[in-house]
Amino acid sequence: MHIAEGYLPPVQAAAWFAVSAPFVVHGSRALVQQVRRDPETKLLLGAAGAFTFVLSALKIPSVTGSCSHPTGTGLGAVLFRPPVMSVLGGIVLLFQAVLLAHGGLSTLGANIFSMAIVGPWVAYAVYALIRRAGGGLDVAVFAAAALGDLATYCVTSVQLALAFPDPATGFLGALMKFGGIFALTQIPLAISEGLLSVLVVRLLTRV
Amino acid sequence: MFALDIAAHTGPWRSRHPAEKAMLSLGLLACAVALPPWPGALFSGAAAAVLLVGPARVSPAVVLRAARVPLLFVATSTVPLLVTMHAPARLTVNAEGVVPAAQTAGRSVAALICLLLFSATTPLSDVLPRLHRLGVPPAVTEVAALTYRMLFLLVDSVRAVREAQAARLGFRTWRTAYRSLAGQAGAIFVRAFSRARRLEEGLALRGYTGSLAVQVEARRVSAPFVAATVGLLVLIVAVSVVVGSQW
Amino acid sequence: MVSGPLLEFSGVHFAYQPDRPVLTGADLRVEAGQRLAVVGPNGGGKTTLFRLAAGSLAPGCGHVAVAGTRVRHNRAGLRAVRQQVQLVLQDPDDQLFSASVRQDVSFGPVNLGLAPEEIRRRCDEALAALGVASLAERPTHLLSYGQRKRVAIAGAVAMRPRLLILDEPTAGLDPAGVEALLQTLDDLHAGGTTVVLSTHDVDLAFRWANAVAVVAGGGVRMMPAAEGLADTGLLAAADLLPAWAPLVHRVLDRIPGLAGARPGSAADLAALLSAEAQAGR
Amino acid sequence: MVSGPLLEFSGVHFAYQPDRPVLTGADLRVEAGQRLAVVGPNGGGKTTLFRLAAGSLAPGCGHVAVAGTRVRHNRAGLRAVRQQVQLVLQDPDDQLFSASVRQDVSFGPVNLGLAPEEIRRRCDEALAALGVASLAERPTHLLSYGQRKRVAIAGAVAMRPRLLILDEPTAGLDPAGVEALLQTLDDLHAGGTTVVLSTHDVDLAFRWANAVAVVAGGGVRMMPAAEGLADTGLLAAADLLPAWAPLVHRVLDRIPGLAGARPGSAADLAALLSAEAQAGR
Repeated sequence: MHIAEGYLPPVQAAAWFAVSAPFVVHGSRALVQQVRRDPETKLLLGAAGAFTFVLSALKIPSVTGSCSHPTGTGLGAVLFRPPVMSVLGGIVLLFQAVLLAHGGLSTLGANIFSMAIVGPWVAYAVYALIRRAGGGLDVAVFAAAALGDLATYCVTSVQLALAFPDPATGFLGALMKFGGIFALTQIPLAISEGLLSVLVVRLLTRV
Repeated sequence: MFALDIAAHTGPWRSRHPAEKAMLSLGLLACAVALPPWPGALFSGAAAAVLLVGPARVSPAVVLRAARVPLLFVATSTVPLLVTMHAPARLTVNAEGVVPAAQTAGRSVAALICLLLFSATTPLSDVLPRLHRLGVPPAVTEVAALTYRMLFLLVDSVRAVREAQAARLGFRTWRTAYRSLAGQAGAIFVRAFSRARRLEEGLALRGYTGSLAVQVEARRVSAPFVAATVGLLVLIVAVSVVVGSQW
Repeated sequence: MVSGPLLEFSGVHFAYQPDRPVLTGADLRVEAGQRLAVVGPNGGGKTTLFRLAAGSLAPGCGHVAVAGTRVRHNRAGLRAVRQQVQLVLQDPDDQLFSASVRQDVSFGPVNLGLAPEEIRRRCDEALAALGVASLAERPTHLLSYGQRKRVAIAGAVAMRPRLLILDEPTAGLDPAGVEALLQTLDDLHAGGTTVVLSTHDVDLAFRWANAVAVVAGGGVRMMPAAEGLADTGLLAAADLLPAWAPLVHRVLDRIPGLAGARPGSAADLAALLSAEAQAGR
Repeated sequence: MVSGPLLEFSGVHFAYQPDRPVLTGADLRVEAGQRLAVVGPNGGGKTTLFRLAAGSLAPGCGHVAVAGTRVRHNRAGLRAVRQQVQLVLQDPDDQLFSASVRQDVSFGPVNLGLAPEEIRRRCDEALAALGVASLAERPTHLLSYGQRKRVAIAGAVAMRPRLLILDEPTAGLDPAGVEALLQTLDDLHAGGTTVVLSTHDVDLAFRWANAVAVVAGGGVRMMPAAEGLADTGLLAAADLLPAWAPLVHRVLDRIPGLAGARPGSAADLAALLSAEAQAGR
């Protein structure tokens, strides 16, 4: 779930832009350099962006009968690396806000931080660690995608808890409330996304 | 395909300069978020709603359908504001939370309508090639524009693949559904990159050497529209301050 | 066995967008054993008709019945339809999503929950029927367009449908590829499968089909192929060009010694003329 | 102006994989003002020939010359080629990269470094020539296949090429779309553009082209269209079916009153027969 338009108080919305900006600027610089070195990658990056958008729009069947969507950030980070994902993820989130009203422009900074920065970096770190420790590709991809997905929703919960602390127990109480809704319920979906990512990578490595 | 995109491309404001529409809708959005929710968000949201179904002639059905998912988020994430957590597993209803919860939900709904005013009147294909004037590197706007073009091709493909899988009973059980989903993701991955490769040749034939610069049709910014926008925004701010202070 | 037509449309209306209906009261009857060619202009509703027949779309009004049973758009109903009717889309890439040819063809049988030996048998049979058994272990994306088209059809054939519907199966194939594919469809037809295909090539329809359905202006008009494709006015009304063959037959009938000859293709006509020249010598 | 043919291949060899050559010594001469149809089986090398002509590929041996100048595969050389030769690929989505029709068509002229007014003029002209001026402000993804095809051609025409090459331009179009496109190509040709296209439809080639190139078995054989497409043996050797029209002409010549009639399409033949029936009454 993306934080909806206007849901965060203005100061916090602005603060999340400030937090995300360095990552996106760094990613943009990396992208500009990459494109300058090798102009062909421009089309490949466009394809990667479109792939990420469509991936995050696939319908995963969920326990409740309704459908849910993968974040796609874990798989994207493994395939395209986190700095590029911060830009591509930003573009995808902008498109989701404008084309589908999922997320929003005032909350774009916050959503970029959870889905295009923390998610990909966690996924990539998990993937790199497991691979370096000698873990198999399947295990690494599964853990990366599942934990990347989960990390994204933990960050969303933190963002909401910071914005709306509990009257009695403050930030921690609010974190448990929001975490209960957004992170805990996400566990089966995170596992789904992990499994799906493994199947996709298997398919791609065989091709 | 995307109802908001189609509305933006076919609506009566299609030929307006995107900066005008951005100024109006994002100005209202800023008012909705930054002014005190009562009465600032109410006024901004109401103004956006009137503009949306009035002069911009966007069908209410399109608006409501687009609003479903974000409203679901607003509904679920407002529940925690209505309860107090004293200790883990000890929750009580928080009567004092009703007003802030209503304010947050109200602000969000108002802002959502402002966003829809932008989305349903302003095609991204008009916005992206002009973003470099705001300091976005051309490489980034060009990648974004390619993403925009290709995602429609991929959405079409994934729908066709899904239909073909359904025809061969690909969603009969959980197991088969996962296999089918992975097939969709794999198919669009292969497609996305083969498209990119073929597009590169297609563009090379037309002289592509690294820049995707195109001629962006000149559009005049309408002075009356801008004046009316400024007037509306000033009015909303002024009325909000006056009414807000008297409340 | 169920009596009645294999596929029946009664007064089917359909619109993707409410203000732009594609079909407005379409009727269609496909009998078991038929070879039906569907012709009509682009955007006229041929693909929509097929997607309705395969259960991918639900009609707005009217109804679609398969083997005498009205199609219900729930899980069980669609499952029943899909075991009888298989639709092969125009672009083979929309139907190939597995790494290898064999895996792709096995997709349907695996979903049916069949035993491994039965899956293997059906795959082998389908691959052989389409003449692509030698490609079984190849990755799908390394195949030529014509090969991908055959593998996509094999995937549908492996479901053992009673009715096989192909959307523009000959598009993009060269003449030799078209002939080979028609031969394959003839074999499937001889094996008991009812075959429906759409095409822009009225001459192909004329020599292959025994019935023709003209889809245009929101409706469907069914006729015996020889009659419908010789009706220049009807075809013109549907924005189609006339077929050569029936016109040529009229011309031939005025030449003593050639009267009554019925060449279906230009190749047949060439053969006829050269045989005559040979004989005349 | 430069003398000599507009496009010339001399002994061109080309292979994507060393062990599977596609062209082995291909010769071709396209004169300014020609209407050349290229026919041949799939995988026979038609597209490869076109990509060599447009400079996308460099020949292994032999050489390609455009307007008397041998093509050099460096930046300046390719730039020179692309101002003279434009290739339109079969799938329009391989050439349309922008969501806006007008922006997409402007891409080539912008790359030529023209002044803004000149770019605008060329875009307007190209959009008008292809009959898609009314679509200029529409997004690419809301266009039909036929419309995208026209926009892709407009993008090439905006480069004002002397030689316009189209790979299977009529594939996927319905008969009415094919007729409209041929009319457009006639207009471009009348405006001074030399047009080359590939097709599987030998009857289309017969009535549209004045020269035909048969690409098969690694070589190219050029001939006047009327002669090449009436040569059943030559076509059969290249795995092609014969054309109806030349055979029908032979048949008509044996009927008093119809002898000498030269219908190019089945529609012409139908008109001829009905005019005769009218006259006979």
